[in-house]
Order: sequence, then C-alpha cells, then structure tokens
Amino acid sequence: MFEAIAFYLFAALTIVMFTITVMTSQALYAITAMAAGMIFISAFFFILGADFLGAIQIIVYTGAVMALYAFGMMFFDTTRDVVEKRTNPQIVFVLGVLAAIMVVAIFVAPVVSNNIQALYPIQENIGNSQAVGMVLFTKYLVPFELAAVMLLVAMIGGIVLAGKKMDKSLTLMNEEDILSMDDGFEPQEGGH
Amino acid sequence: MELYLYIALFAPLVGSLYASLFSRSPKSQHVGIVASGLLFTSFVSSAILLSYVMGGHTVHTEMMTWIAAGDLYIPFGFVVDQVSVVMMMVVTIVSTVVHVYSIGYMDHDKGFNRFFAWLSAFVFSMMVLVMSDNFAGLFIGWEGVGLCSWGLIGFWYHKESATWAANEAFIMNRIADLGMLIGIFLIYWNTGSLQYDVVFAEVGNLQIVVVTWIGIFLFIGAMGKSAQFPLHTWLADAMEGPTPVSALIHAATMVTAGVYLVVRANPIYDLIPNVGIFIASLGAFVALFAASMALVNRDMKRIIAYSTLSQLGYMFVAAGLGAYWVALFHLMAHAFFKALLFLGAGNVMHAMHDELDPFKMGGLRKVMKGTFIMMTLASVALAGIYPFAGFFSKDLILEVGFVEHHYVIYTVLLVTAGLTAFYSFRLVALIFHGEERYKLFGIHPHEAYKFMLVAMSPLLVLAMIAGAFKMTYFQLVMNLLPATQYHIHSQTTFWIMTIGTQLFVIAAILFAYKKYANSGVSVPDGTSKMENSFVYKLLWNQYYIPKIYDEVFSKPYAELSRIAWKQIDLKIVDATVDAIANGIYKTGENTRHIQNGNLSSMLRWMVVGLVVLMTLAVAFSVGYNVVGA
Amino acid sequence: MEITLTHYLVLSSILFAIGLIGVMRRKNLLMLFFATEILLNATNVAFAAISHYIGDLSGQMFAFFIIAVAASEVAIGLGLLIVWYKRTGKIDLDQMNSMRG
Amino acid sequence: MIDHILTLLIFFPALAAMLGFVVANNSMRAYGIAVAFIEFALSLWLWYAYDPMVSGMQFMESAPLIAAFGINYLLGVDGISLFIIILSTFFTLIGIASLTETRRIKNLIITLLFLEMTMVGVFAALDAIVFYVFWELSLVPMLYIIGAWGGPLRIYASVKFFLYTFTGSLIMLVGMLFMAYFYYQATGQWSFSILEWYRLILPENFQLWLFAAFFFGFAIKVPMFPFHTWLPYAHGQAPTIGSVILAAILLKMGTYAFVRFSLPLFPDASVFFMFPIAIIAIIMIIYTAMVAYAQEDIKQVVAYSSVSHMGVIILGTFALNVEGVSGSVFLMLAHGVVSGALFLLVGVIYDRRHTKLMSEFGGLASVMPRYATIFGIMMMASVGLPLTINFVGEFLSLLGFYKQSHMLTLTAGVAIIVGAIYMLAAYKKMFFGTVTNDANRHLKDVNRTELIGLIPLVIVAIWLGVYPKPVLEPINNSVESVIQLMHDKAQSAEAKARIPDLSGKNGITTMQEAH
Repeated sequence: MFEAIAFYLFAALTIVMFTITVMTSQALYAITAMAAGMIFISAFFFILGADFLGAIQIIVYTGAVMALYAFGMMFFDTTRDVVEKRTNPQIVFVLGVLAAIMVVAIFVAPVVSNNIQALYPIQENIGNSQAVGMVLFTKYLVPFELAAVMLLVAMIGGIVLAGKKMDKSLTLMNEEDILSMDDGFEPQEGGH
Repeated sequence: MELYLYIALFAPLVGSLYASLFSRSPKSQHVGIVASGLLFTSFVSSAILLSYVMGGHTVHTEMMTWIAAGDLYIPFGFVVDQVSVVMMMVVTIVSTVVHVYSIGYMDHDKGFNRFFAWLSAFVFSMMVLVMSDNFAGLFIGWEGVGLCSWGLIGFWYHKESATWAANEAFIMNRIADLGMLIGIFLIYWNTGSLQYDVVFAEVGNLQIVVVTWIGIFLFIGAMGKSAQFPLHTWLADAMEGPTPVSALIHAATMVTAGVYLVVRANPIYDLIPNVGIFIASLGAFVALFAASMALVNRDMKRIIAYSTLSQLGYMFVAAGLGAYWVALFHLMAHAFFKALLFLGAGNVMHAMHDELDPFKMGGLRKVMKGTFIMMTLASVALAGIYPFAGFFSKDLILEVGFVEHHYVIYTVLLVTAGLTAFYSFRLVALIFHGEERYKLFGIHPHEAYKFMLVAMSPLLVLAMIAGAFKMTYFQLVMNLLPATQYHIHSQTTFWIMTIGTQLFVIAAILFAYKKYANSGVSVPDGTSKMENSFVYKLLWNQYYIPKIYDEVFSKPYAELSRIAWKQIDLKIVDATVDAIANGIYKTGENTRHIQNGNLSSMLRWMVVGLVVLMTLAVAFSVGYNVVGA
Repeated sequence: MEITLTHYLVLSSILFAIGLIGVMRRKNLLMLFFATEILLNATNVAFAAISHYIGDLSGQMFAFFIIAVAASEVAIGLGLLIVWYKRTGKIDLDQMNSMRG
Repeated sequence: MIDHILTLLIFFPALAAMLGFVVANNSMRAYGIAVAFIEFALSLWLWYAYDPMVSGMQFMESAPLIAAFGINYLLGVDGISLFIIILSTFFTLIGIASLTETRRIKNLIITLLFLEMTMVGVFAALDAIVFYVFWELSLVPMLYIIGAWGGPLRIYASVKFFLYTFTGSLIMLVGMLFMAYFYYQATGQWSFSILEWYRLILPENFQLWLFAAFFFGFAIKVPMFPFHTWLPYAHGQAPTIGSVILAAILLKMGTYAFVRFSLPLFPDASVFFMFPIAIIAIIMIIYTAMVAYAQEDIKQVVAYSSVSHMGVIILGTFALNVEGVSGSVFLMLAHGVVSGALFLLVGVIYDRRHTKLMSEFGGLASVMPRYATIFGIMMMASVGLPLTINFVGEFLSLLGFYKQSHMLTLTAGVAIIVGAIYMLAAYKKMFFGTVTNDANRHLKDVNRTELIGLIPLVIVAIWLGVYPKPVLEPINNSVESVIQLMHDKAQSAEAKARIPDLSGKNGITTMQEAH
C-alpha cells in the first residue's frame, strides 16, 4: 500500500515537473523543474531497491549535471528567449505518444511472455551497493573503464571547447580571414 | 570428267573476278572478251559433259566440307546428271550469247566492266544452283542469283525506278526464300541429310503429311524465283535492268530455277499429287493471268516479261502434273526463243534510244532487217507454230493436260496459247509494220552491230530446230525423270487437236496483224472507247495488284515501323526505363527538402523513423509469434 | 493494490513521450538538452524497474552507464553550445542550418 | 609460356597500357598498334596450340584468391570462348589500326588496351567472381570512351549505358552468390568455380529463380527486348571505335554467358523458359528490324540491326541442340565481324561529312565506289547471304530451333525478309540515285588507314562463309559436351526429351570427365 502511494505520488510529481520543463518558456523555470524531477526519479530507484543507482542519480544529475547547466546558462542571455515557431504541434504530440506506445509494447512483450532469463540474479543476502559493485567490477569491468575514459575525454573536451579562441571557426571563415588571424595560423615565410 | 565439271563451274567465276578487278577503271574491251571467252570455255566443258552423260554416266564430286555441326553435314558437292547437264547447256549457251551480245549492247555504258563482273557472277551462281548435289548448295545458288539479279536490275543505280525494282525483286524473293529455307529445315529434321540422293531415298518412308509440307514449302521458294502469283510483280518491274540482263536472267535462266527445283525434287512431288494439282492449277492461272496483262501493255519489255511469266505458268502445269521432262523441255525451248526475243527487243531499244512504247515505233523492218527477222521467228516459236521449238514443247503441255483429264487446265492453256500469239504479233506488228511513227518523235533508228546479230544467231537456230531434239532429249532425261509418254490414244482426236490449235493460233496472229499492222494505228492518248473500258483499265493497271501491295503491305509496314520506333520504342519502352530512373532521381530531389538543415525538423524526422522502425519491430514480432504458434 | 512492472513501464513511456515532445518542440538548444535528459531518465526508470522485477542486475548496470553517458554528453554538449553561442550569439535551432542539403 | 598464355593474354595489354602513360604522344599510335598486334599474335598462338579434338577446357590456370570462400583465379578456354577471345584481340587491333580519332589519342589507346584486358578476362574466366569482376570492369573503359569521345548527348548515353547494365549485373551477382551458397549447402565447401557448379544438379524451382537472376544480367547486356533501349543511345553517341567494340565484343558477353552459365547450370529451367525467351527473341528480331527500317540515321540502323541479329543468336542458343547452339556461337563471331565492319563503315562517312543522317547522302556509289562496294559486301553479309559468315550462323541457329518449334521458327525466319528490307532501303538511300547534295560531290573514297581495318574484315567475312570448318569444328565439339552435360543433368521428362542425348556418338566427353 505504501509502495503504491509512493509510486503514484512520485509518478505524478515527475510527470508534472518534466511537463513544466518541456512546456515552459522560461529557462529558469525549466531548469528548476528538471532538477526537481531528477530528484523525484531517484525516489523510484529507492523504491525499486536500487539504492546505489538512486544515490548516483542524485549526485550526478542534481549535483553535477544541473550545476553544469546552471553555469552554462550564465553564459547565455536567457532573457532573450528563442521565438519558438509552433508548426503543427499536433504532429509533435501524436508522434510522441505513438513512440511511447511502441516503447511500452516493445518493453512489455518479453516480460509478458516470460522470455527473459536473469543473467545476474540479485542475491538477497547482500546489499545493493555491494551487489552492484561485484557485477560492475567483474562482468562490466571493461565497459566501466571505458566509461571512465569517456568521462575523462568529455571533461577535457568540455574544457577545451569552452576555452578561449574557440569563438572562431575555420570552416565558416574565408581564406583571408584565416591568414590574417593574429596567432597560430601565420603563413610560412618564403612559402610564396 | 571432274576437271570439266570444275571448269564449267568456275570459269564464270574467274571471268567475274577478272572483270571486277577492272570494275573501277573505264571501259575496257578485253574485259568483255575475256568474260565471254571464259563462258565459252564453260559452254564447251558443259558440252563435253553432255556427251559424257549421254553415254549413260554421271559425274558426282565433293569438293570440300562447307558446314558441319552436330549431325548436319553439308559439303560443296556437285553432280552432273541428265537433268543438270540439260540446265547447264541451256545456261551456258544463253549466257555465252548474252555475254557476246552485251559487248555491243553495253558499248557506251560507263559501267561496262562492272556489268560483266555481275553478269559472270550470275552465271556462276546459276551453275552452282544447277549443279549442286544438295539442297543447301542449291540454296547458295538460289540466293546468289538473287543477289546478282539485284545488282543487275539496279545496274543503273542512279535511276530511282531501277533501284526500287532491284530492292523489290530481292525482298520478294526473300519472302519465298523463307519458304524454301523452312522446306530445307523440314527435310533435314526428317531425313537427317540434305543430299539429294539420301533425301530422295528416304522421302518414301516419311509420313505423307510431312512430305506434303516439304513440297509446299519448297514450292513457295519456287514461286518467288519463278515469279508465280502472288509474288509475280517483281518480274515486270525487273525490266528496269539492261536488256541483256532481262534476256539472261528474267527470261532464260533464273526465273526458271523454280521449275528446275520442282523437276529436281520430282521424287518428293510424285508422292503428293494433290500439291501437284495445286501447282498445275496455279501455273495455268498464271499463264492466263500474265497473258491477259500482256494484251494491253505498252512497254515492249514488259510485254515480253509477261509472256515469260505466262510461259513459266505452262512449265509449272507440266511439272505439277508429273510431266517433269516436258516441263524441262519447255524450259529449254523457251530459254532459246525468249532470250532471242529479248535481245531483239534490246536492238530495237538501242535503235529507238531507249524508247519502249511500241506505239511510237512502227515500220522499223526497213531499217532493222536482221532484228525484224529474228524477232518474228522468235515470236513464231513462242506462238508454237510447227515446226518451231515452241510447237513441240507447248503442244506437249496441252496434250499432258488433256491426257491427264484436266480439261479445265487444258482449256485455259489453249486460250492462253491464242492470247500469246495475239500479243506477240501485236508487238511485232507495232514495231516493224505500219507507218513510221517514230519520225514524229525525231528518232533516227539504226541497226545494231553486226556481231551482235551474229551472236544472236545460235539462239535463232536453236529456236527453230530445238524440237528436233525431242526424242534424244527424252532418251537422256528418262534416266532420271519419270518416263511417261503422253499420247492421245485416238489418232483422230490427236490430229483434230493439233490442227485445231494451230489454226486457232494462226487466226490470233492474223487478227493481231490486221489490227496493228495497218497504217491507221496511232499513239493512244487515252480517249478511245476501248481505253476507257473497265477491262482495259483493269489489265492496264495489272489488276491493281502493285497498287494493292503498295497500300496493303509497303505503306502500312513503313507506317508501322515508324510507330514502332517513335511510339513504342521511344515513348513506351525507353520511357519506362527513363521513368524508373527519373522516379529514383525525383525521389531524391523531393526528399532533399528533408535535409533543409533545420535541426528541429530533422529531429522530427528522426522520431518518425523511430516510430516506423518500432512499429515494424512490433509488427514482425507479433507476426512471427502468430505464425510460430 | 500491487504496483507491477507494467506501471513502471507505463510511467517510463509517459516520461519518454514528454521527452520526445520536448525534443521536437523546443527550438532553444539548451531546452533541447533538458529534453534529452528526460529521455535518458525515462529509460533509466524502465531499466531499474525491469531489473527489479526480473531480479537481474544488468538493468541497473545499463542505467548506470546511461548516467555516465549523460554526464559526458552534458559536458561536451554544453562546451559546444558555448562555442556556438560565442560565435553567433544565438542558440536558436532554426538558425543552425549550415548542414542544409 | 604456353601454360600461362591466358594470364599473359589478359594482363599483357593492361601492363602495356600502364607503360603507355610514359610513351610520347606522337608515337602512341604505333605503340598501340604494336601492343595490339602482339596480343593478336598471342591469341593466334593460342588457337594454334589449341587442340580442336578436345571438347573440355584447355590451358587451365588456377591460383587461390580467397581460399576460405573457394574463390580462385581460374582460367581456361574451350571452343566456345576461344574464338571470341581471338575476335576481341582482332577487333582491338583493327580498331586501333584504323583509328581516325585525333583528340586525346593517348588516353583513347590506353583505354582500349584496358578494355581488351577486361574482354579477354571475361571470356577466359572460369570462376564466377573473376568473371564478374571482369564483366563489371569492362563497363568502365566503355563508359569513358562514350563519355569522353562521344557525341553531344554522350553523358546521358554513357550514364544510361553504365547504370542499366550495372543494375542487371548486380542481380546476376546475387544469383552467383546464391549459387555458391547453394553449392556450399550441398557439398559443405565454398566454390565459385563454374566447372564445379556444373556438377551440381539443382532442384527445379531453384533453377527457375537462379535462371531468372542470371537472365537479367545477361539480357540487359545482350540486349534483349525490352531492355535494349540503352543500345541505340550508346551507339548513337559513341565514337566509331566505341561502337565497333561495343557491337563486336561487349554484346557477345551476354550471349556467351547464356551458353556458359544458363544452359549447363540450369538445364530444366532452360527448357522451361525456352518458349518465353524464344518469343522475346522473335520480338527482338521482327520489332527491332521494323524500328531499324524507320530510322533516319544510318548508325541507328546498324545499331537496331544488331539487336535484331542478337535475337537470332538467342534463338539459336535456346534451340538446346548442337546445331542451334553451335550456330549461335558461330553467329556471335559472325555478327561481331559484320556489325563491327558496318560501324567502321559508318565511321568512314561520318569522318567525312560529320553527319549520319541518310537524307544527307544519296548517290554515293558514284562518288565513292570502293566504299560502296565494301559496304555492299558487308550489307549482304548482314542480310545473311550464303557464302558469307552470317549465313552459316543464321542457318544453323534457325535450323536448330526448328527442331523445337515449327511455327516459332517460321516467324523468326521473317528475319531474313525484314533484315533485307531495312538494309536494302538504307543502302538505297545512301548509295543509289543521283548525287543531290553538293557536299557529297567531292568526297574522297576510303583511304589506306580505313582499308587496313576493312579489308581483313571483308576477307574474314567471306572466308568463314565459304570455309567455316576451322572455326565451326572446335565450337561444335565443345557445344556437344555442353549439350551432353545438359542432357545428363536434366531432370524433368520434357527437358530430357528436348535436349538430345549424344552419348551414343564417339569422342564426346562431358565437362565433368574432362575436368
């Protein structure tokens, strides 16, 4: 009973939050609603017994991702909002709903027909974090390391991209402009 | 003897090649002399072979393999037997005469050397046709004479009418050749060989329906070459060629190839008397049909051409009724007097500066005595007056018809004999008698070269005395052909018929003289009552058959071809291909708008794709489960 | 009233639909990023739920990696966004059409 | 060296073409002639060394390419392919020797030599993949020749040529892959060797599908109605040399492939599809002959006449007896010689007047007598006059098919009539009559360069018409073994009945034994 109440409560909350995120025209509202939604999502994880995932969700999303967005937003003039042309909103909704139904169908089908075998069954006697850790560092070790590298690359990438001199594009500039840039792209003397 | 065979066969080819060496150079007398000399050699060899064959032997050689594939084996094999040697004699005699004559006739022509190249090539092809020992070899000659006929009819290629006639002749012959080819296929698949001896030995074992088809298809081939109805129109148009060509090809030799084929294939036709009756009936019809057209025609050469056609009809009657030796005999006799007639007409044409309308001539006997005598005698022979060649051969055909109880055919042929006499002497009368109408047109006729007349004389002699050889000939060919003697049993009937026929023919001749030899004849201007009658118009327009062919075949074919190209090929077949290509191209062109660079719409398309893919996944898995269950 | 897997999956697909609508509807690049986050979270919920109901940890693993990917994506994505904004002063999707075919 | 003569024949021109890049422009012609001549001499040597009494493959070479999938570099010739190879080298020589093109002659000759490599490769390959590679490669030089030296519509024509034939060959490739897969299923081994495939007896429904797949590739190449429309464009726009090679050799790839693949691999399907294909062939014969008659452009007349003659070849091929198939193989050579010569002849007049419209000409016989003579001889050969090369093939093809169907052969025989109609009409328009167009009054007759190309063709056309035995005999022997193989493999009663059994005859070895 408690579980049901919790589920419906959080479900309603997340749906509302995300709807606000998608629909509002204020960037600030959107980001706030989304941060809230993320936290509510973590509640599901806790209900489902995936404690570790729930923790990660809160830390990564609300801690890191939302912070990044918040910093990112500071770069932009959020007050000058983008004019959103509403072309055929019906199509958008129809497509969204259709896609959702299909996703449900695809997910439900194997579950309903009991076609799924548990590869790594959850052991009852140990905690979730421990179990996750055991699987993660045995079976999923390589993906885990790759994910680590990916994060590193992403971090470096983010730094480099947001760094200086990136406000010029070589592809969008014509040749004279490239040649006349202050540094870095000096033509070789005597080359002509 | 094989040596003589090869000399007889290849001498004309050598002559042709020799002449073609000089075909680009201006006229050189030696070309004509060499070609004629070689033909004379060929004639002498044929004569030697004739004497050899008369001794009861035949010559049969195989030169080399031609086509060998699967079970099919076709050699270049040649046979000189009683039938082919007769044909060889006819061909070499007439062609030698025509060659010598042509030296004079083509004297002023630019294409003198070329003419001899073609003419000798023709003789070679004709010899191959005659001497071959198998159907495929016959077909080589068959097509070869067709080719040479094309080249010679269209010899004056700058004339539109000549080249048109040449093409018409070639194509009409091709239609018939298809029949012939099918006949050959039938023979091969049923007897396993194309050699005459094998085929004729085997043909008796075949089902009669197969033999009938073979006979029909071979005869279709013969119809084309011998210009039988309905493939007859080319022969009259072929008169566009030089006159010696008409004499050699379109009177004496090539057009009789069809008769030769039927005679040669007599073991086949003996088995199928029904086809024989058809051949005879068609022959009788053509005899009358052609003679009727000759009655009103005003073109000297065409009149003689129709007469040829009519005589070919006679030959087919004889061949169809199983009297093969009679057909061959008439073929021989006809070759002599008809070639003579044509050559005489050539003299007249020369004298009249290529004027062909006999109504514009008249009274020429004063200036062209020699020609006058020759043409008159040739016409007498054609009319079948005793004791000229025509009497012996033509009367015999009438007797055959009578003896075989085909009285309708007999009557038709009798009437035709009268018509023949009439139109022949109408021509003679118009040309040589009466007023000198040519003076109105400012023409100064002159007699041909002496040597041309001398060259013609052997034909004159043969036309007069060929009948005397009848029994010798009969003894010769009975070795190979059914030796049926056609005698009317009652002596009285025989005399009544013979004398009656003679009187009838003489009456026709006198009527022709009375009507056309007087001084009142003038150039018809289309106003007289006779010229406006329906029958005259029908005959004058050749029963409208050329016109019908033009309207029913030529024009629709051209139109259909144009439609096939412009409408079907370009607008349907090619357009379909292009439409497929264009469809693909247009799809790309249209869907290019999706790539308008607007990320938002791209995202939408992405979702559409996602939905489609997921739908497919669900649909297939559902379908799979349903089927699987 | 038992909460079954189906409930979670329905919730997940509702969230997913919201995300998709956002993706399609938004012209503001930043908002687009938000929408993608929603999409990712929707699948995460589904993964965790399935993992729970089947009794298999693989679902959680996937969710875990998805979070990692999402984090990287945000880092790089934001970096690019900033570059773009610096260069053009706009973050309007409709004006990013240099890929026009 | 004789053991590797096929490799030599294939790659010598390619190597020579590579070297050709460093040859000076003005000596390129001599270089090209020399290379083509050596190649031709090599092919004659091949003929000399070839044993005409052996019906199977000779001079076989094998080297593994992709061993895991049974793809080998496998070459060999029999009587069927031998003469087409000689024809390819012969026409490359003739084409280069009589070349009148002056623009970028170096590139042209290099392209021609590459083309020669692909042509010889197609006819010598006994591995399906090698065959396919050469088959597709041959498109590239031809595309370049049409596209670079062609007429005003050359881009359209060359792209159409390329895409059309390419589409067809892709379907063929699918067929080949499936065939190899089927072989794998049956034997547990991969093989693309045609000789290995010959041993396989396929179920009839598989045969039908595979036959259809191969058919598309071949039919477009031949080209068979209704896939023929690329041909008039390609011929119309191609330079003379392109048309000559296209008509003489490239079209033969399709018909050759029918004999090499379709017949022995799918005997039952061949019998099944015999009448539909015969009807298509008859449509090709009559319909395209009519279309040819309507043409205004002499080159298009020759182009459509090609399609018409290819119809006879197809008919002979599907006669499925020794007479017909031998005849059709012989007719491939004959048509190569005759249509090649006709295209060269059209090129002669085009070089002088820069137009191909027949209405522009008339009375040429008096201006260019030698030209008219050679044209006349070739026209008569094309019409199929006895004692010319075409007659032998046409006669045998029709004779062979007559065994299968009387009525269809009678209809197909109309070829000899309609063929005469369009050819004579075209000849009359061009050569007869009086010279009406002043531009024609002082045209020069054929010159020495052109005669170098034309005279050998005239000689061949008459020589093989009079004495076809040296060529026909090896063809016949090899065809007999193909037919015997087909008979042995045939399953349905109808196929057994329609394909003759030659095992009673002496000296016939099946392909399997020979291999």
